[in-house]
Amino acid sequence: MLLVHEVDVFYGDAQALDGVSLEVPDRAIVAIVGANGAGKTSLIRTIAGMLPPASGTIRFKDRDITGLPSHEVCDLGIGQVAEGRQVFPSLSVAENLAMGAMIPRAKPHRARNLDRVYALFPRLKERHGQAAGTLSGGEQQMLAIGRCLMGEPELVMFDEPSLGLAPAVVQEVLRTIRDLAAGGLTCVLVEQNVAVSLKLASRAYVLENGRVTLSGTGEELLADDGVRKAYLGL
Amino acid sequence: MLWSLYGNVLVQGILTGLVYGLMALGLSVIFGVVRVVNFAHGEFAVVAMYAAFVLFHALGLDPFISMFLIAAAFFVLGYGLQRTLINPFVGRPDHEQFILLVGLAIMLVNGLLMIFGPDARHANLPYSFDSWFVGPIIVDKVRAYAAIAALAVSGLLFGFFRFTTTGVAIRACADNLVGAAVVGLDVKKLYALTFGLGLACVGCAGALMVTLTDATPMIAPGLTLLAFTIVIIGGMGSMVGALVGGLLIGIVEALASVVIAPSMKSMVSFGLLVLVLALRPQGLMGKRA
Amino acid sequence: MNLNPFSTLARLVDETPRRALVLLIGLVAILAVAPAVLDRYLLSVFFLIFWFATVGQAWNIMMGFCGQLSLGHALYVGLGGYVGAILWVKFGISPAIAILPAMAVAVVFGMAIGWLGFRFGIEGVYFALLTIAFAEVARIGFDNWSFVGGAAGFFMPVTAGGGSAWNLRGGPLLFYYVALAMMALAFIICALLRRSKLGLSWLAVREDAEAARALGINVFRAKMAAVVISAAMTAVAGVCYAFYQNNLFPSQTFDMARSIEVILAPIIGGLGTLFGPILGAFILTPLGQTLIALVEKIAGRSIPGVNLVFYGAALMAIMWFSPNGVWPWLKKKLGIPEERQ
Amino acid sequence: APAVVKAQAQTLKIGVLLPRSGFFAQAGQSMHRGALAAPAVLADLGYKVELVHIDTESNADVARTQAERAINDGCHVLTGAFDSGHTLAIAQVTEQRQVPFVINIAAAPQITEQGYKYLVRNFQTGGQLVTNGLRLIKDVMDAKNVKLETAVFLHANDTFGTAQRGAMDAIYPRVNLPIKLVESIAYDPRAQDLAVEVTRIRSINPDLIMCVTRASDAIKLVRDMVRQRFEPKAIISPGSPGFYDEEFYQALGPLSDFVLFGLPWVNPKSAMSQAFEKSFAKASPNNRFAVDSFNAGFTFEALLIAADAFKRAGTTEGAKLMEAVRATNLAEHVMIGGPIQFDAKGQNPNIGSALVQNQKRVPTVVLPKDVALAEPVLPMPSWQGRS
Amino acid sequence: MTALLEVQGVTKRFRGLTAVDNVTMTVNEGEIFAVIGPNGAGKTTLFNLIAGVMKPDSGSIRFAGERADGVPPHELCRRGLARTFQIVRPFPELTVIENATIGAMMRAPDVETARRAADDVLRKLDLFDKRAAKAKSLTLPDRKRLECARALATAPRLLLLDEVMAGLRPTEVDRIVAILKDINRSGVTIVLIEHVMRAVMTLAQRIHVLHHGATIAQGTPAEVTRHPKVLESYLGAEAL
Ligand SMILES: Nc1ncnc2c1ncn2[C@@H]1O[C@H](COP(=O)(O)OP(=O)(O)OP(=O)(O)O)[C@@H](O)[C@H]1O
Ligand SMILES: Nc1ncnc2c1ncn2[C@@H]1O[C@H](COP(=O)(O)OP(=O)(O)OP(=O)(O)O)[C@@H](O)[C@H]1O
Ligand SMILES: CC(C)C[C@H](N)C(=O)O
Ligand SMILES: [Mg+2]
Ligand SMILES: [Mg+2]
Repeated sequence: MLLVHEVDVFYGDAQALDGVSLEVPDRAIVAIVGANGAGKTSLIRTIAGMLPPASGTIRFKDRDITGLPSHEVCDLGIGQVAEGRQVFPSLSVAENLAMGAMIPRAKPHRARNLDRVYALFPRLKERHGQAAGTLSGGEQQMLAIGRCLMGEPELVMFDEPSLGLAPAVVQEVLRTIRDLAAGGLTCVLVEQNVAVSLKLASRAYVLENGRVTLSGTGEELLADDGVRKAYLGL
Repeated sequence: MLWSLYGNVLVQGILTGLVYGLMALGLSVIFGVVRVVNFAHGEFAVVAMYAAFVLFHALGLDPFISMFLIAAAFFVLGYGLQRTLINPFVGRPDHEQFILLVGLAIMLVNGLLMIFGPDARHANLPYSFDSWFVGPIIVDKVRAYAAIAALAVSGLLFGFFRFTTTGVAIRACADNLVGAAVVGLDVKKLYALTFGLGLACVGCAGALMVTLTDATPMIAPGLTLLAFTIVIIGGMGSMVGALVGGLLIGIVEALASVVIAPSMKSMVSFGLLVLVLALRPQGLMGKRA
Repeated sequence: MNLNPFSTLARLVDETPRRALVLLIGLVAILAVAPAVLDRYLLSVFFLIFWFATVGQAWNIMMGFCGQLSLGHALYVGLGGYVGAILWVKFGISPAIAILPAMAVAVVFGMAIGWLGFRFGIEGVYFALLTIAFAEVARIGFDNWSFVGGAAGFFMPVTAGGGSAWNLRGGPLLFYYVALAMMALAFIICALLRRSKLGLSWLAVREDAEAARALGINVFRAKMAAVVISAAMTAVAGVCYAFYQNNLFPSQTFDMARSIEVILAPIIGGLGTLFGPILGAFILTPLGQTLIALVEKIAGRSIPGVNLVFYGAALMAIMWFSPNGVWPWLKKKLGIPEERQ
Repeated sequence: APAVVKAQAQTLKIGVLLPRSGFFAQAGQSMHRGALAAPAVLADLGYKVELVHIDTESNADVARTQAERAINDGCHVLTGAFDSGHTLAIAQVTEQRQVPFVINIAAAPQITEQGYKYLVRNFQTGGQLVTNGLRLIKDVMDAKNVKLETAVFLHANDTFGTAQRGAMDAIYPRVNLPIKLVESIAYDPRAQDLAVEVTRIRSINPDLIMCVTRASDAIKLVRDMVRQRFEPKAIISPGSPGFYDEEFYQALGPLSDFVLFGLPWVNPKSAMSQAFEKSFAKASPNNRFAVDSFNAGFTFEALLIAADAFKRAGTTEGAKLMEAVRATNLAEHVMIGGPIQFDAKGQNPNIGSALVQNQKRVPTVVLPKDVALAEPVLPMPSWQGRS
Repeated sequence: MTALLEVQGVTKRFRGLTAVDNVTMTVNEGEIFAVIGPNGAGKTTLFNLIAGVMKPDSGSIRFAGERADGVPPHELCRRGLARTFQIVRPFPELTVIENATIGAMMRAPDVETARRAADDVLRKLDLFDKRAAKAKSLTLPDRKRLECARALATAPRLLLLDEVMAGLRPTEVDRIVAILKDINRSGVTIVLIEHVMRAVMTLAQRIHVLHHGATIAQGTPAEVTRHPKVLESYLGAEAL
């Protein structure tokens, strides 16, 4: 469904991604693991059209989307639950969700999607009038996911959805992701919580210093000694 | 006797302040969302004054009507400017934006001088000199109309930002730019829209001002400074703040003329500015950074 | 600052890239002998260039080095000018001495602004507005201060031909050299400062105040030092200007337009660079003058405002094509390396 | 090397430095129209002049450098510059280069008090303006037998306004006007309206408002008075611009009538001024001579003085030319007053003032009698029902 | 051993959130001490409190026997406390040597001496070759080392390192580990925040574990890794 080929990305003079290639099959969960600053977020932003790649191509459903602006990428069905949640703090929950459906592909299905999101996260319905900035971290993460789903995505990229959440909430969020994937959504999952994400994923990539150093199925990587040592502290 | 003096002065301050507030509102909206400080703001206001003047003299259009045309034209102008000239400067350091817009300001002022000459221009409406006498309080008709119009336009803008999805989307951009890109908002377009709206505000304010005072190219820098003072007092990026700041400046200057001396009134508003900066740097209505 | 000026100067020469040095020495040499061939008009234009380069250099300390945007430098120009003029007219004190109190007064005001701004964390446009506010308050204050003539102006007696150079009484040639010396001195001071501990702290504060603080830099003090030095240098230029014009009007000396004029050169030339303010002044002042003459030639009798329209357009164009200023661009063209270490 | 002056030039080249853009553009362009109309008249009088028109941009730095350039380009005499500050900036240059400088308009008394040797001023000083203005107020009260008991003095807090305030403070107690000066109010020249100031004056309710305004401020003053239905018996300016500018008539229409101002003015009965008026009509067909006559007239006279001196000196050499300028004695000229002559300081003491009143949107001389074209109207009719 | 840093019952709240919750710990002169915990546990906030960037809402901090809470960062730096930032903050427009010189300036009588000291530090951190490059053009590992170099140039007694190894390759991690050991041997006490457990285990003599702002364990690496709470909340989210 998504094909990233030999992508290089720079911030000014500093290189963030170096010849990264990866493949996301339809209806799969693909995990990307790597340390802080390895380039995971940069990769996601590049796919989402928020960072221009210096070279390489990105294809989505057999269409070259390299260099498309982010709102057009979004409109093709690539959604994103960004690092740090990125909700609109002074907007209400309902307004936040409405913003998720501003892209043309989602506009007609706004009401239906809103019902779905509220069904998925009843808590959001309770809080619909509250300013997003005053939600708890877990609620904000729900809102970020819900907002993303409002955009009718076919592929969702999750960037560290468990960041800063209490373990119980982490579990809830991860379960949601698993359920969404089971419901037919293609997922890219970036997590520092390596053990968990590898377990969920059907395929995984290890990113180090902007380069893919290892790839395989979740289980393969989980069994890999290097991975165990570097990321699991075992 | 004395209280009627204060009453009159207060009313004038409030009415004038609202119109200034509308002008400053444009600046605040642009800054709050696009994060560009429009150093040519007063110049645009003066361009609008001349536009209203021309429409009045060529077509006999009352500025209270032509204000809609001017707002529309300024919206388009702002949209285009943001798309072409300003956009590359978004996110760039203040001083670079400053030089760009100062350059623009110099061009506007002198362009107006070339076209219209230096004489003061004014739209004399049939009711320009009418007033209502409410007991000892005198209310200029045009001043009152202008204030009402300013309130109405501000109200429309508030409504737009509160109730339309596009309005909410613009607020979203101001709130969290990354978030806006994440959900697929077309940020460039929304920026252009915002700049357009900001200039539309100035357009309206300019049209209203030409019923109150006279247009000459040279008043522009003073208006820019005034708008900045208001916006910083009210809180950069806060829409209510701009109106509150305008009101406050209007009232404070008016009262200072009576209590201290007319020649010192802008000193008082600068004093107020310094006070606000020291005690509440984010402005009266601004959010804490 | 425990600098041995000579060794520091020697190192300065040593460290300045060769081509830049050649350029500099060449420029100074040419300017020193130039009056032999310059007519009086050009002398007066050069005076303005030097003057704006000096004040631009002073402003650059605050903004270019320390990152604090001042839009109210007319304040220091005006204060310096008034102090110098008052002391001369009312007490017969020579400007050569009066620059000290002139600097002191400007420094006091600079410290007031700095204290308010930096204590309360006022930054960017907000700080700029604070500086404007002070300049405007000073303008209105002087407008209403009858001891120095108020808005009607302060006039210095003319002593055409007579008077001594020490008292800055003389023709354009005197002012040419005085301004040239000011410009050169300002350049050297800035070059020394740029390499001093203080200068490096400024750069650190400009780049990232928080990180600077973590490295033991007292950010507040560093910023204060920038305002103080910048204000003092500007005040000296102010004294010179007052004696050049022989009269002072609050509406001109403290005008916001003047503050803006002052910052154009360093930004157009290249913010934070040593050559930027000079280069900027060498571009803008002649540009303004040339446009006047050019429009006059082309349009026959001049149309008021046309030349300024072009001037505004030029500002925009330079920012558009070279937002970092002309010097960084030129430096690349001339093959001058960043900085030799 | 500085341009070597060709001593035997046939025509006199005069640099006319006026603030045609920037803050003073309104006055600058008005004076410029006078300069445009002048050469034809001067030619008819047998003077040969060539004018170089220079815009000072209302900027002292530009005024100064352009003065240098004008002299480089061969100007033998400079004239200008309306604002006292710009005038002095130019005076620095002319003094050092020994080129005569004939000031057309600039009122600061200091200009002729500082010892400049190469300038003369054919304009009243601030003090003279006030003295003459106050005298005319007395005259008009006598002529119309109207009693004005109280007055407020309102002035712009700018260079000119403040100078006039100073003059007023010094002179008013000495002229024995039977009018009580209740208050003097300085207003901010950058203010957008004068509503509050008018409200304040209204609460004092004086018979007479004396004011020193600038062109666009006068409009604001009258407009706010009308809006507040404040009708003093008289509005009289003891010598300032504002009430006679075209923009004033345009903005206020009939409401611009009946205000009075005491100023040096074109003598409507002088032959030369009639010739000048004709030339003006040809040169600037879209502008009214009556309205521009103050600015245009003094600009013309400055050129006349220079041309005449050149004719007498027969040389363009600075010192000699200046000598001739100082020795000027022109009985026939355009402004009201005695012959143009200069005292030791370079000041013309013979300039007269007229009381001018706007009547049917035309500034009309109403006093002194010998040059008056109409009777003064006093007290001022109500704002209501004017046409 | 004497205590160099004493943190006594320190609490810091952000609006509703308690980022650091009644934390008490002591760091001895000469040791290497690690603070670990999941993302958002409050580690960086704790550093900010120690380094004087923020003031604790309650509790006290003492550094080298003197009260340190409420003391501004530049003053603490003078007393010998240096820190790195988790999100590296080099001075981007300045060169590597200028960056390091600024760090060394505080203790040097003049720029020349500071520059020489900076050169030494750069050599130690393998950055000497890149001294003329602008900091913004460095790669991440270089920037992390520059961050260290700059802090080290202040000649600190206590060095606070916030995730300096994050994002580095194992070989680079080993290199930094060696450098840190070296620095420690020369008498500098080190407190580090780290997620890279391999490094923590080899470096730290004692470990302090935070979770939701509160201390959940404290002790030697061996003790901590066996602690059930730690396993559950940090290492062992595996238990899903
Ligand atoms: N806006 C930026 N400007 C400059 N460099 C950046 C920027 N954003 C990220 N970087 C750098 O790019 C590299 C990759 O960063 P990225 O955020 O993609 O990593 P990550 O794997 O998502 O890390 P984390 O686990 O901390 O989220 C890092 O070196 C980072 O410092
Ligand atoms: N300035 C602040 N304002 C509000 N909340 C803050 C602030 N700084 C930190 N926090 C919050 O405090 C909590 C602890 O943050 P902190 O940065 O100390 O965590 P950490 O342990 O360093 O995490 P990481 O491993 O991700 O670096 C987080 O929830 C964070 O969002
Ligand atoms: C009477 C005025 C026109 C005088 C002029 N404004 C001056 O500055 O002197
Ligand atoms: Mg990331
Ligand atoms: Mg942290």
